[in-house]
Amino acid sequence: MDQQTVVNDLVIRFANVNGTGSASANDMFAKSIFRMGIPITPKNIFPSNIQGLPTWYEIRVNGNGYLGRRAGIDVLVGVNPQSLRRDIDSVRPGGYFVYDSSKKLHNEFIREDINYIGVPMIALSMENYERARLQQLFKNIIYVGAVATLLDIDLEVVKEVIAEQFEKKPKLLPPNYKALELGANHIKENYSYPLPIRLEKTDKVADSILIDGNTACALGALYAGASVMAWYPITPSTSIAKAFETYCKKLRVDPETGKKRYAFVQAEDELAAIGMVIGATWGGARAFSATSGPGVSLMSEFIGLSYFAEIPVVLINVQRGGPSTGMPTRTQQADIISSAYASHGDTKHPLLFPSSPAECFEFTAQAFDLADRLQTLIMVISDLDLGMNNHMSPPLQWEEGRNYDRGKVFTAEELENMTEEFGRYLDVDGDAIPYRTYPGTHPTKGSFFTRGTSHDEYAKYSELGEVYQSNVDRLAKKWETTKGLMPKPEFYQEVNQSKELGLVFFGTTAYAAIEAMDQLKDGGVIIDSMRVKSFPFPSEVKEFINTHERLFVVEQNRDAQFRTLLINELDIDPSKLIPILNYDGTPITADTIQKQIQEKLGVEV
Amino acid sequence: MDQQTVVNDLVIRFANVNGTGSASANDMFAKSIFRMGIPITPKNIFPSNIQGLPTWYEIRVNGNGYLGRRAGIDVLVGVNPQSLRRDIDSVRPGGYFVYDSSKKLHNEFIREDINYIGVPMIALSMENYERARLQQLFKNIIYVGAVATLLDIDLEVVKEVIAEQFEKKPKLLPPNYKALELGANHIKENYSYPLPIRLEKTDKVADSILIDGNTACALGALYAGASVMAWYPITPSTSIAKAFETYCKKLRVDPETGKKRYAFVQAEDELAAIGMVIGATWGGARAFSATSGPGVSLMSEFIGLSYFAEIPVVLINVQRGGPSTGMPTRTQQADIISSAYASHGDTKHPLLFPSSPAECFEFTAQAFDLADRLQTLIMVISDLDLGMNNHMSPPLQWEEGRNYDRGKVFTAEELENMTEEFGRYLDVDGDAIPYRTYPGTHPTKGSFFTRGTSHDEYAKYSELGEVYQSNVDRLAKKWETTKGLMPKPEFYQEVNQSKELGLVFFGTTAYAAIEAMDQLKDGGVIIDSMRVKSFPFPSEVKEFINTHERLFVVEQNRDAQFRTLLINELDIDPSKLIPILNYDGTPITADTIQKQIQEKLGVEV
Amino acid sequence: MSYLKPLFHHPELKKNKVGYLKADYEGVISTLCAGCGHDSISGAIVQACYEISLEPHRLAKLSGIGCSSKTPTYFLSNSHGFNSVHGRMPSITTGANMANRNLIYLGVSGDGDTASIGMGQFVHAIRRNLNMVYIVMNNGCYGLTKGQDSATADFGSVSKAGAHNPYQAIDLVGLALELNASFVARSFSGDKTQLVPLIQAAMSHPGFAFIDIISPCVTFNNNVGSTKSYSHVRAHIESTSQFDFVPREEEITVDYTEGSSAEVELFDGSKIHLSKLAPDWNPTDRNTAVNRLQAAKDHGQILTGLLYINPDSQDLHKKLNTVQKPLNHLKEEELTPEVGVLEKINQSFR
Amino acid sequence: MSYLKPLFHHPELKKNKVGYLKADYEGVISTLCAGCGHDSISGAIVQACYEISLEPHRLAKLSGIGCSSKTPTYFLSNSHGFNSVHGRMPSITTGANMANRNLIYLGVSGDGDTASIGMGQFVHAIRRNLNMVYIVMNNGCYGLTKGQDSATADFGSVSKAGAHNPYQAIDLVGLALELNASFVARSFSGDKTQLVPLIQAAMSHPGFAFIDIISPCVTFNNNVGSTKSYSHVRAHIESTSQFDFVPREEEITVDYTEGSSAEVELFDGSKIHLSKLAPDWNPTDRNTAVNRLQAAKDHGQILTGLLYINPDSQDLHKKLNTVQKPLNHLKEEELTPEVGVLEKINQSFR
Ligand SMILES: Cc1ncc(C[n+]2csc(CCOP(=O)(O)OP(=O)(O)O)c2C)c(N)n1
Ligand SMILES: Cc1ncc(C[n+]2csc(CCOP(=O)(O)OP(=O)(O)O)c2C)c(N)n1
Ligand code: SF4
Ligand code: SF4
Ligand SMILES: [Mg+2]
Ligand SMILES: [Mg+2]
Repeated sequence: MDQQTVVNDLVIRFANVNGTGSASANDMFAKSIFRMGIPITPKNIFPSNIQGLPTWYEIRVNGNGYLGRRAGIDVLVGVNPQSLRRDIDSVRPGGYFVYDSSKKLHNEFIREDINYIGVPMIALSMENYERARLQQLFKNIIYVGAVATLLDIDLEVVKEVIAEQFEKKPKLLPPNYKALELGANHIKENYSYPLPIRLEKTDKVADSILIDGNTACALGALYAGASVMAWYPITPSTSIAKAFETYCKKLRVDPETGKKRYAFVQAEDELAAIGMVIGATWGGARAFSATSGPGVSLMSEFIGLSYFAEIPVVLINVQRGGPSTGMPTRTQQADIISSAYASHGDTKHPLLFPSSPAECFEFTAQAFDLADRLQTLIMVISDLDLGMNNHMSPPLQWEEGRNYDRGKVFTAEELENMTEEFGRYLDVDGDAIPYRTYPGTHPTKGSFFTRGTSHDEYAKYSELGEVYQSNVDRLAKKWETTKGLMPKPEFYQEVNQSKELGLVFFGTTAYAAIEAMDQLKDGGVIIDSMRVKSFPFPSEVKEFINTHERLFVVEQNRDAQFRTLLINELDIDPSKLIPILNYDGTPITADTIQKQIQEKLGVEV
Repeated sequence: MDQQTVVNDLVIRFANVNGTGSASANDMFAKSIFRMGIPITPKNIFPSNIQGLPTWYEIRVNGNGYLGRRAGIDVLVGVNPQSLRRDIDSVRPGGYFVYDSSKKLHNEFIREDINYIGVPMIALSMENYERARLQQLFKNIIYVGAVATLLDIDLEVVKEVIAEQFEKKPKLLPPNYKALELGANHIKENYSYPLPIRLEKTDKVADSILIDGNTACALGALYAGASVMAWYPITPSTSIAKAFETYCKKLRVDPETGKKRYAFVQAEDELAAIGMVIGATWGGARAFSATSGPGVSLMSEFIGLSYFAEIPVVLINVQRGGPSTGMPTRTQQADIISSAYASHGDTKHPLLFPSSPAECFEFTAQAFDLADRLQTLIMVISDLDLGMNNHMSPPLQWEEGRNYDRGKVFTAEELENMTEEFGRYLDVDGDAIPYRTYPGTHPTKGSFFTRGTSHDEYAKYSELGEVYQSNVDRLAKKWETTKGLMPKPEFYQEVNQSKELGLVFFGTTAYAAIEAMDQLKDGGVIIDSMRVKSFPFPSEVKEFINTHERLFVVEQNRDAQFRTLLINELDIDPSKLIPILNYDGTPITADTIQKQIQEKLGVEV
Repeated sequence: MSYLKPLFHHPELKKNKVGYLKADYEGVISTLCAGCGHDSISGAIVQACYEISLEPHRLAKLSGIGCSSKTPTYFLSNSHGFNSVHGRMPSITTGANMANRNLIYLGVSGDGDTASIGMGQFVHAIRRNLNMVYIVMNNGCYGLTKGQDSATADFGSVSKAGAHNPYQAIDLVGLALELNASFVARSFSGDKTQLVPLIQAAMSHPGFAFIDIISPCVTFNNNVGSTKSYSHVRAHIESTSQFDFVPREEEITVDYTEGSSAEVELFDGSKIHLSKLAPDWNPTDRNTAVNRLQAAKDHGQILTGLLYINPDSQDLHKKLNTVQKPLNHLKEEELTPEVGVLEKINQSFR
Repeated sequence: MSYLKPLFHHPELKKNKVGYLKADYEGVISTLCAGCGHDSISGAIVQACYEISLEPHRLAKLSGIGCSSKTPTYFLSNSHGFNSVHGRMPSITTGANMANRNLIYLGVSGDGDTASIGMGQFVHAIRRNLNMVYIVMNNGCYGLTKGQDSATADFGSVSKAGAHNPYQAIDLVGLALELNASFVARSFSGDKTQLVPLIQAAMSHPGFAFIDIISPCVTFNNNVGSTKSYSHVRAHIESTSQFDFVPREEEITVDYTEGSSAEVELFDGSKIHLSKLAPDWNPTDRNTAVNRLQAAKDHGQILTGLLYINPDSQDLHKKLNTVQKPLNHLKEEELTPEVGVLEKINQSFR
C-alpha cells in the first residue's frame, strides 16, 4: 500500500470512552499541531451521557486553512473496544488504524485495505506506572507520543504544551514526558516513520487563537457590560454560563470588598431565566441568557412580551439537533424560523449569525448595543459545532475606549427639564424607536406602566383598534430601522457581477461553503458567494440575490428554513433559491455542498 | 332628513355597560329578527374586564345573506353614559340614535345630521317595577320593545323568544311582556313608525341555526368521541371547555351509575394541559385541548414532542389579538406561522380553518380522525369572532353510523399473530405512517419506549446520523401523505378559468371576502376565489394559484402570515400574491377588502 | 379605559414627610367590579405608602395577569409598573431586583396567577429569599376568566354554580412556611387595620415578605357555601396578634402590658410590635407557626396576622455577594476589563 | 447505545406467580456511570415488580429528562414507557391515567426535573391525588448537565468545585406532606431492604404515592462536604420503622411484638406492616409526620421510611366520578350521542 507523501492535510480521529480523561490528552495533541503553525479543526463527537459510552475526537489538519469538517478518516486511533468494529470500518482505504496491541487484534477486525499500527498502550503503561488511575491516564499520553511520531510532530512542542497544562503541578511533568517517549519509542523501534501523510511546521496560523464559540460569547457579554445573567442548564449552551461566571470571578470582583459586580442566577427553568433577563433590562442593567432550542420554545410567550412591550433582551441560542429533545449532542441550524418568528401574534426578532469565535465575541457584544438601541430581543444564533468545539479564529478584539450604546434612555436631568409629558411609546425622532426610563430615575416624572396588553403612546391600556394599529405599525417601521443597523453580509469572490450562480450561507456553514466554492472553481464552476450575518436582512442581501440568476442556499436543517426567511422577507421568487441541505447532526462538509451543487447543476442543464 | 325605504339591510348597535344583564335582552332581540327569517350577524364587542366598562352589541341584518361585519351604524341604542360621545359620533349621517330620555340629552350631544329618538327607559321602568334590580333588567326589555316597533319587528315573535327564554320561570313572562309593550307604546305614541329602514319577514334562513363556533367545536369533540379534555382558562377559548362539560353532563353520564364517560380536567397551566392531552392519547383515549395564542406559545415545547414522537393531538386555537397578552377580547388571525411551525427544530403541523360553526363542528370532529390517522398534532384554527359570536350557520350534521378512524393501532390479537418484531416507527405500508400500540395491550408484544430524543424504527435511542435522518425524512414523507387527507379548498365564481385575478382567503375572512367579490363584480371586476380549509395545502390550492396571474390574499394580521405559508410551502413567486390585511382587532369588512383591492388595482394599472 | 380620578375623592390633603399628598399615591380609577376585595387592598397599599412617607419612585410594582394583577394601575401612578404575563411576575421581579437593589419591589398576584401557572416561580423566589413584598389577592377563583375554581379553593367549598370542589386546597401560607420564607403573613381585604401595618412591615423586611390576603370576589365567589366569601371569612377569622409597625424614626408611644407583647426589630431599624393574643406565640419560631396554622385549620378557623418572621434574613444579593452599588448604575470602567486583559486572554488560547 | 443484557447476569431463574422470570422485568444495560445510585433504584424496581408478580404490561413507566429519567429504559422492557420532556412527566402521567385507569403508573423523575422546572406539575399532581407512584431519584444536583446544584441541595452543602450552596433546600417530602399527598416516603438508593417493600406498597396505594429516594451522583456530588454523598447519607440516616409489604393473597407469617408494630391495610387488600422503631409513631397521622421530619432535620438526621399514608385516599378518578371502564376502551356507542340528539341540539339554536 504505497502512498504519495501528503503534508499537512489529513483527518485523524481518536475513538475513546466517555469520561476516561482522554479529552485532555487529545486536546494537547491538537494544540501541538496548532503550535506548529498548521490550521486545525477539532471536533468532539460525544454522546448524551456522562460516562462509559463511545466518544470521538476528530482533528482535521489542513495547511490551506480550510476549517470545515472533512469526511474520510486517514488515521484512526482506536482505544474503545465498544466501537472497534465501527471505527475500523470508518478508516478510508489506505488509511491507518492505530490500536492498543497489548492484546492481539482478532482476525475479524482485519481489513486488507488499511494499515494497522499496534502500540501496546496499556501494557506499556502498566509496566511503567503503578496506580491504576495513572495507568489509565498515561495510556492516553502514550498514544499521543506514538501518533506524534508517526505524523512527525515535534515532540518538543508537545512537551511545551504539556508543560503549560501542568504549570501548577510540575511534579507531573516527568512521568508525562516519559509516557510520551514510551509511545514515540515504540513507533521508532517497530515501524517506519513518519507516515507518508505527515505534518510540517508552517506559518498559516499567525496570531489566531484556538477557542470555542461559547467561551467567546461569554467574553463578549463580559466586555459589553452584561451584569446579570440568568440561565438554565442545557447542552450545548451551558458552557457559556460557566465561562461567564469563571471570567467574572476573575475580572468583575471588587478588589477591595471582594463583592461582585455581576449577578449570576441559575434559574428554575427557561421561562424564569428569560423573565429575569426581561426584569433586569427593564430595571436598567444589561442582562442576557443562553439556551438551546427547547429553551427557546419554552421562552416563546415571554419573547412576545419583550417584542410588544419593547424590552431589550440578549438571548444566545446555541442550536442542537431537533425537533423536541432530538439529538442534544449533535449540531444543526434548525431553529431559524422558530427564532425569527418566536411567539404568537405578529412578531419578528432580529438575529445575528456568527461564523467564528471572533464573531461570537463581537456579535454578542453588539447584540447588547442593538438590543438597547432597538429595545427589542436580539438573538445570537450559534450552534453546537461553533459553541462547543474549538475553532481557529482571529483573536478577540475590543477597541480602546469603546463605549456602550445604551440607546434612548431619559436621565433624571432630561426628565427634569422636560416640559411635555413623557410618552413611553412616542415616536419622537421618526425612527419608530421611543424613549424609555429606568425605574427609580425621577421622583415625579418618567414613570410608566409596562404591559403586554395593547397600549397607547403613553403606555396606557387601550382596546381601541386605531390605537392598537398605530402601535404595531410603528413596530413594523422599527423593523425597517432595524435593517439599517444590522451587520452587513460578507462577500467572497467576484461579487455582484451579475453572474449566473450565487451561493448564500450563514453561521458555521461558512467554513465548508468557502472550501466548496474553491473546489467548484477548480472544477470550472465559478460561484459568487455571500455570507449573511444578520436578520432582518440589510439591503445588500437582496441586491446580491437580485443580481444573480440562480442561488444555492446552504444550511443545516431539513426544511430549508433560512431560505424561507429570504423568500418571505425579501419577496424573492422561490424558484431562484435552490436548497443545499445537511441535517444528520454532523457539521456540513465542503464535499457535501460541492456534490449537491453539481448534481443540481447537472440535473438542470 | 327624508330617506328611501330600505328593507332588511341595516346595522344596529347597542351600547351597554358590562355586567348589567343587557346581553340577554340583546340576544333575544337578535333572535327575534332571525325568527323572521332574516339573516343576521351579531357581534359582541366587550372589554377585558368583568363589570362596569362599555360594551357593545352589534347586529348586522342583511336580507341577501351577507354575514360579514359591515361598517356604518344605522341605529344606535345608547344606554351607557360613559361612551355616549363616542356612540353618537359613530352613527352614520342620516342614522338614528335611540337614547334614554328620562334625563334630557345635553346640547353638546346633538348632531344635526342624525335622528334622535328618546325613550324614557329608566323612568318607565321605575314607574312600573319596584325592585331596583328589576328596574335595571326591564329597562333593557323596554328598549327592545321600542326598537322592535321602530324596525317593524313582530312583537309576537319577540314574545315567543322571551317565552322560550323563561320556559322554566313562567312567572317572569307577564312583566317581560309588559316591559316590551311599554317600549313599543312609547314609540307608537310619540314617533312615526316604522322607520324607513325596517324589517320584513322573509325565508332566507331556512334550517340554519344561530350558534357560536366554540359551542360547535365542543359538540364536534363530543360527537367525535373525545373522552379527555384538559385545558386552562383563557379568553376566547374558555367557552369551548364550558360547552364541552355542559353537554357531556347531559349526554355522557351513565344513566345507571351516574358515572361519567369523560374526564374533564382543568390543568394548572397550558403546559400541563397539552401534556395531559399527549398522555391521554398516548394512553389510547381521544383527547383535546383548547387555548389561544399565549397558550400555544407555552405549549411549543410539547408540540415539538408530539411531532417527533408522533402522538395524535387535537388542539383548538381560538385566536385573539396579539402579540403577547395583546387584545384579549378582540379578534385576529395572527397565529398562523406560530401554529404551523410551532416548536424548535424542523417541525410542521397540519391546520384546519373553519369558517362557520358548522365547520367548527365538522373540522373538530375530523381533527380527531386526522390526528389518529396521521399520528400528529392537528390544530383547529378558529378566532374570537367565530368562537364567541353567534353566527348563522347550516345545522350541525353527523351521519348515522359514522365511525371513528382510529388510525393504525395494533390490537392484542394482531400482536399475538405477529411473527416479525413490532417496530413503532416502521413504515410498513409505504405511506410513512407507522403503527402504534396502546399501553397495556398485550403481555409480551408491542411495548415500546416513546421519547423526544432521536430514535430508530424500533423506538430505540440512537445518535447515528443516518438513523436520525431516515426518521425525519419519513416525517417529511408523512407530510406529503397528509396533503392528500386534508379537506380541499372551496371555490367561488368562475373557477380556474385562467382568469387574471384571484382571491384567496380562509376562516372568518370568508364572509367579507364573498361579499367583496360580489361588490367588485358589480363594479365590473371579476375575481375567481378560493377558500382554503387546510394546511398543508391540497394540490388544488397550488393549481388555483398557478392558473391565475395575480391573487389577493386576504387575512386578519399585520404580517400577511398566510401568504407566507403559501409562498413557502408552494414555492410561489411572492410578487403574484398581494396581501389584503385588516388587523385592528375588529372583524374585516367587505368594504375594506373591496377598497384595498381597488386601490391596488388602480396603482398597478 | 381609564379615567383620571377626581381630586375630591381624597380629603387627606395633608402632606407626608417627603412632601406628598395621599393622592400622589393613587392610581387611575379601578375598573374592577364594585365591591371587589382587591380594591380594598389597593387602598391599603396607598395608605401604607403614604403613611411611611415612601417616595413613590423608590418603589416598583409588578404583577402577573388577572383582576388582582390589574390593581397596580390603581395605585402609585408615580411608580414604575410592570403588568407582565400570567404567573411570571416573580422572575421579572427577580431580574429587576438584581438590576437595582435600591428599590422596594412590590409584587401583586392572584391565587390563579400564583398557585397554578405561577407555582414554580413562587417557590423559587422564596428559595432565593428575593427581597420583595409578595401579595396574593386570594379569592379562591379565577376572577378575570369568569369564576373557575382556583387551586386555593378549599375542599368542599361551593361554587356559584353549586359544585363542590373535590380538590384539597393549596395553602399558600403553609407552603411559604414549609419553604422557609423569611416573612409570612395572612390577612383579609376587609381588615385594613391589620393590613396597613403588615404591608409596611413587609416593605421593611430585607427578604421575601409574603402576605396572603383573602380578598372576596363579589361577582363569582361570594355565594353561600364558598369559604372565600366575605361573610364566611369574617366569621372564621382568628388573629395571631394585634399588630403595629413602627418606622425607624418614630418613637414608640404605646405602652404594652409586659409579657403580652413582643417586639421584632427589622433590618432597617423599624420595629414590629405585636400585642399577643396567644401567650405562647413567638413570631420568630417557624415550628410553632406551622403547628398553630394547622390547629386553626383543623378547627375551621382562618389564622391571620404575621405568622413568622426571620430577623436574620439574608436576601439574594447577600447570597450572591453583589456590590452595594446597584448593578444598573455601573459604567464601562466598572464592567469592561481593560483591552490588555483581552490580549492576555487571547494569549491563553494560542 | 444500548446492548442486550447477557442472561448469565441473573441467577434468579425462578418464575413468579404470573410466570415471569426476574429477567423479564429488566431493561437494556444501563448507560449511567458505574456506581450511580439510580442504577440501584432500577434494581429495586425490578425486584419489587418481580416479587409481587406484576404482569409487566399492566404497568406504564414515565419520566422527564435527566440521568434519573433515563432509567425507565433500564427496567421493565415489556412495559410501555414514555421519556417525555424536562419536568413534565406528571402531566403526561395524568393524561395516561385518565385514558386508562387500569394500569399502574410509575413515574421517575430527578430532583432537577421535579424541584425546579417541574415544580408546578409535581404540586398539582399531588393536589389531584393522581393514582401513581412518583419516584424522585434525588442526588442534589443536575447529573446529566454536569453537576450544577439543584434546588434540593442542602444549604451549605459543598459542591465538587468547593462552593457552598447559599440557598435553602426544598425538602420534597416536607412539601408533599404540606400539600396533603396521600402517601409520603423517603428512602436511600443504598437501602434495598427498605426500598423494595416501599415501592410495592406505593404501587398498591390508590392515590399519589411519593417516594423521595436519595441517590448519590458518584460523578458530580459524592465529594466530602456534600450532604447527598453516599457516606454522608449512610451516616445520617434515621428510619421511622422497619417495613414489610404483604400482598393481598399472602398470609402474614412474621410475628410482631405487640404494641411495637402497626398494620395498615391498603385499598387492594394488601397490607403494610411496620415494626415501629419509635413507639409514638403513627403513619396515618400527618401532623406527627411533619413534626418528626422537622425534628430529624433539626438534628441533621435524614428520616427515611414511610412517613405518612392516608388509607382513605380518593384518587382523581374518584374525584371526577368517571366510569369504571377505562375511557380508552369506550366505543362509538358509548361516546357519540345519537343523531337525533344532534337534531334536538340544532333545534335549540333556531
Ligand atoms: C398564558 C395565559 N393563560 C391564561 C390566561 C387567561 N387568564 C387571565 S387571568 C387568569 C386567572 C386569573 O386568576 P387569579 O390570578 O386568581 O386572578 P383574579 O382574577 O382572581 O384576581 C387567566 C387564566 C392568560 N392571560 N395567559
Ligand atoms: C427544557 C429543557 N431544559 C434543559 C434541559 C437540559 N437538562 C437535561 S437533564 C437536566 C437536569 C437533570 O437533573 P435531574 O432531574 O436532577 O436529573 P439527574 O441527571 O441528576 O438524575 C437538564 C437541565 C432539557 N433537557 N430540557
Ligand atoms: S370578577 Fe371578582 S376578582 Fe374580578 S374584579 Fe370582579 S369581584 Fe374582583
Ligand atoms: S452523572 Fe451522576 S447521576 Fe448521572 S449517571 Fe453519573 S453518577 Fe448517575
Ligand atoms: Mg383569583
Ligand atoms: Mg439530580
